[in-house]
Amino acid sequence: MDNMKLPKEKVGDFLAKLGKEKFRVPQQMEGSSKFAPLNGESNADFTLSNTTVPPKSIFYPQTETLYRYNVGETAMEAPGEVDEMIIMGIRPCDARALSTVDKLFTWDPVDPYYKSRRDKATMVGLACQEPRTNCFCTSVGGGPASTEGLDILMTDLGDSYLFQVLTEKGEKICQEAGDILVKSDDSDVQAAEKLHNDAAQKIVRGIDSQDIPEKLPQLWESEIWKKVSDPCLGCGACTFLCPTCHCFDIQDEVEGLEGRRCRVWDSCMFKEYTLHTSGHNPRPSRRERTRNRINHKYSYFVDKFGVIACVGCGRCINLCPVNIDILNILSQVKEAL
Amino acid sequence: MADLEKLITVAKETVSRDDVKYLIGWRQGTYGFRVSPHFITEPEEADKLIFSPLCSNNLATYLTLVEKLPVPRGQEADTRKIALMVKGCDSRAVVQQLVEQGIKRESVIILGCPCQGVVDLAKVEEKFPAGLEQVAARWDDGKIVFQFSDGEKAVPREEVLADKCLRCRYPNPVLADTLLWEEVEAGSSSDEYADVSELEAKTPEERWSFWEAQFSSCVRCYSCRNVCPMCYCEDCILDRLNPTWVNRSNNISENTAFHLSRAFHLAGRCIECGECERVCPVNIPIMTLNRKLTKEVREKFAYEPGTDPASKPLQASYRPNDQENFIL
Amino acid sequence: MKENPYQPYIATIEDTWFETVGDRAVKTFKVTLDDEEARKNWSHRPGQCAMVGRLGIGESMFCISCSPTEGDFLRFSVMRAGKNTQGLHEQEVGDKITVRGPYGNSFPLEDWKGKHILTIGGGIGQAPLRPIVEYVKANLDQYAGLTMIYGARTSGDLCFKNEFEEMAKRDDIAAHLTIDIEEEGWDYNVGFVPSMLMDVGPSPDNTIAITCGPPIMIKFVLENLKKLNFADEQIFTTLENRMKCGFGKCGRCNVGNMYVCKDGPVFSYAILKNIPEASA
Amino acid sequence: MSEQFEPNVVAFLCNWCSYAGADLAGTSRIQYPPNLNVIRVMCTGRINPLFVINAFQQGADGVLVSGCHPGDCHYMEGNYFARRRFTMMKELLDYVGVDNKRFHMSWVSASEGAKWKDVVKSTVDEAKEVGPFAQFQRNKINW
Repeated sequence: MDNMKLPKEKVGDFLAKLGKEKFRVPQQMEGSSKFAPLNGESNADFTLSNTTVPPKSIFYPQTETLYRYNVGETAMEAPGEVDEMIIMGIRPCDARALSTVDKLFTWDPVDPYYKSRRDKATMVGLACQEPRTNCFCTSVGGGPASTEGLDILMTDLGDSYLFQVLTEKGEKICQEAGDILVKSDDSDVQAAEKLHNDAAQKIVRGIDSQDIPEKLPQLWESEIWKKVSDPCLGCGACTFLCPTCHCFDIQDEVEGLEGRRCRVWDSCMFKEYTLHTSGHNPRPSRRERTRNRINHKYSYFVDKFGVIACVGCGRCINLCPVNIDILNILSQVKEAL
Repeated sequence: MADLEKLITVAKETVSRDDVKYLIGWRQGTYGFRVSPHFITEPEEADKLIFSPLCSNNLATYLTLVEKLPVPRGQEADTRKIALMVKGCDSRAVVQQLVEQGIKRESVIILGCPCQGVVDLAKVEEKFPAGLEQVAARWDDGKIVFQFSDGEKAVPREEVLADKCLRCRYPNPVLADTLLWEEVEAGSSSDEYADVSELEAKTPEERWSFWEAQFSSCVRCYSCRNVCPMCYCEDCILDRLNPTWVNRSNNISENTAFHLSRAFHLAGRCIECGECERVCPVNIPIMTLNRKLTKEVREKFAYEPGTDPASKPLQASYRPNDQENFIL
Repeated sequence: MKENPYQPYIATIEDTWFETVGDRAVKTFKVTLDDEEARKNWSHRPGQCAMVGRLGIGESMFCISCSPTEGDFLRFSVMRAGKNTQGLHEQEVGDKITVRGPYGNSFPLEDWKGKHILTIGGGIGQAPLRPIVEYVKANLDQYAGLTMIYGARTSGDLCFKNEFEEMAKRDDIAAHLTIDIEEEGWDYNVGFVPSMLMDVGPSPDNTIAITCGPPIMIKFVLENLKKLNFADEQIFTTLENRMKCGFGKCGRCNVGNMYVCKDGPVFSYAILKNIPEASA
Repeated sequence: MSEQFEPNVVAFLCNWCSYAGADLAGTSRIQYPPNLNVIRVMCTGRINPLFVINAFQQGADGVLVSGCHPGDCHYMEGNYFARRRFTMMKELLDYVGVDNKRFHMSWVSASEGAKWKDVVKSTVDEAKEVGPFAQFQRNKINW
């Protein structure tokens, strides 16, 4: 399909035409930003860089009911099907993160909750033009205009958005939008490509990730783990707000006679994440937990699924209260190798 | 004035002592205005130590954060001291930990750093967007001077200092084994709890809608809990499952219960270092909640935590004539 | 397995009894799945695990402590330790519990045909070994032999004691029971499991050794097996870790790059010794 | 709503004074509102302030904590500690917007059956006045 253009003054029409209730868009909330349904009051903000809370929260919410039941009875009822969604304005790194996590959630057996949401979603990405200081997508296989995991890639051309249609799902959106979208020509694509290249040039941080996956486990007893984890507070900021972190806990919650079994985000940086009932903890201190986090992202996940479970969004660096910097850890790893 | 040379010399001496396990100070972070806690076991590592308006971290939290791992059979427990650099507010945390017997006096060496206030990173980054370049800073007579590679930029302290520092009444360590340089003048700062009063003046409905929005955005990463030097229970109620005090699901009910429990557990213990609010990734004004209780504690019980090593914890003591006009 | 892997089957407790008593009592449950279809489709192999729990309390991972050769039911031996196990201990015959699974790999008993099987268990660690014992017992003609070493702190801490005593009487199976400290009325051996292993002194020829028990016991058992010239490939164990999902999604049970729930729980020592996290 | 709202009030009573006081009110046939769910504890000092939060989470419209008068505690000083705690808890609840009328504390001795009636009446009346609690109870959450 041809590339299309959405004039900025038509964004409102576009949202209305496709059905506002379908959209999940980046929004600035109280003190943070996240993807949320478009409603009367909230406004899509496509100028936001990466949202504080990554869009994984749409597909894999922090709290998700697996099934409901009444205490004392045996019937279980899973929540109903989700409706179709359009995720508009997702950054390429976050989209890549989802296609990374897909590998795990569709690993046998398939996770039905995650999968059904993924199937129902059309991903309209927005190419980055102003990467932030701690963005390093280009080091881990991505880029400010990476198309992986996207159905449409939008590029801000100033007075309009260029829609580069990548999949059938994307095509469907364009067809539905009808004449709200206008045809684009080659010059638009050239302009977009230039913007994409310029953006890639603006990325200042990075690491050569080659060799790391194979060699990381060799540093098991290295001193660096103690050193980098000393300041760690053991909080979940890095993992909860990481777009590829996917660990969860399953809990039964009961109110009166109504109960549910739900899953909630969990973090490998928490003490009780691996704590056995006997009191034994295979990862007793922050050193082991930090080591596991880095190893999982840069080695174990690669062994299992062939990709690094880090997309270089820089959230963990930006949000760490004590400046634990994954790039700094990796460069120490490189030195030690 | 902060004397870096003195600081490094003392740190080297301290960390060379046989009875010192390690020393905790600050060093320049990996980019921009960031600063990271610096753990030192060897004297030469002390050269990286800094003390500047960027050193917000309250290092007292590491006294209680360190895991007590089982001692392998045949080995003896390491009882060496931990040396710690503290600002005025940080020292209050140490004092309160001592008051509560969370730590032992003989297990810490306190190196006091009289402080002229640390910056609020958000305020700084609004003025100077953070780049990769590591920027140092220093105090200079009512101004904060940022040292960029292409020159220095001075900003009036009021514009970039953290709110807690603008109303600071304890710039000098309350307790220290060594004071690294002369005390700074306490200045005329007073604390009228304007932020708290502002909220108090509203109706309950308005207050709830304010907090409802705040608590809803919480992701329960527990940074606020973990960074807090006073949150050091080995078995936190938030982690417990049997009984489950607060469910793990994220919704307004559990989030409110979490925030109220956390705030209440700090009643009469919060030393107002503001770390919880600083570390919150979704910028919940946690101190506005904590300060309500500090205000009440000060007004109703004339108690200020972390100021007197000889005092008793507020909630572990009472006076028969404590006011009780709310009781039916 | 169900379409929604998170949704468990409802099972009814057919029979239940205490193996040991005390604070950390072990209670065994014999359960059958309520759904006939599910019962027909359920197939597990020795070594596999299942998530067992109660609606309203929670679920935990337990090894299935029976062999499919025993019949159309499942057995779980549960030590009372936390919230979920306490919840299970409160259940009696006729009560409903939730079961999902089976999860994980299993002991390659097919590959072991013709070999001599040696199990070395300690305490509740015998539970995952029991299905092997039962399986081999049922197919004894296909194996070169079966030797069991099982110990616990006291005779009161021994699980499946009656079964052992019966087997000890048989000529075609060698069953060695031991307790750590001398006790009045105890007719069997006294001493730690690793030293018992040395006393028995099994030959490594054509033998597979499977061990499970407390970490400290495993450590010395491994040392002693090496002394007896067992090769790494001849030694197997089964691991446990905290688990939530049971099929490689929730993340926590990994040992190095292996998920215990999916790649395990059964590992040969030849594999484990190369994972730094496991050797610790 | 045609039916009058009847609040659900959770009352934590100490075993030695307030519970006995409530008992006395009963045996003396003193009438008081039946909206109370009484939870007996050994001492007000045993009441974790988180019980109050939890009560609200589980659907209480009001909470009452009642114990011995200062100086009368069976355990000498339990109520003094409780007084400090609930002084702060009341302020905290009010500050986040839980109406002051929803949480009360009282001293009721074993002989004060009549006072118990007054305390219950005013607690229930105030909870009625502010209506059903609709802030952070669990059943408000859409599972």
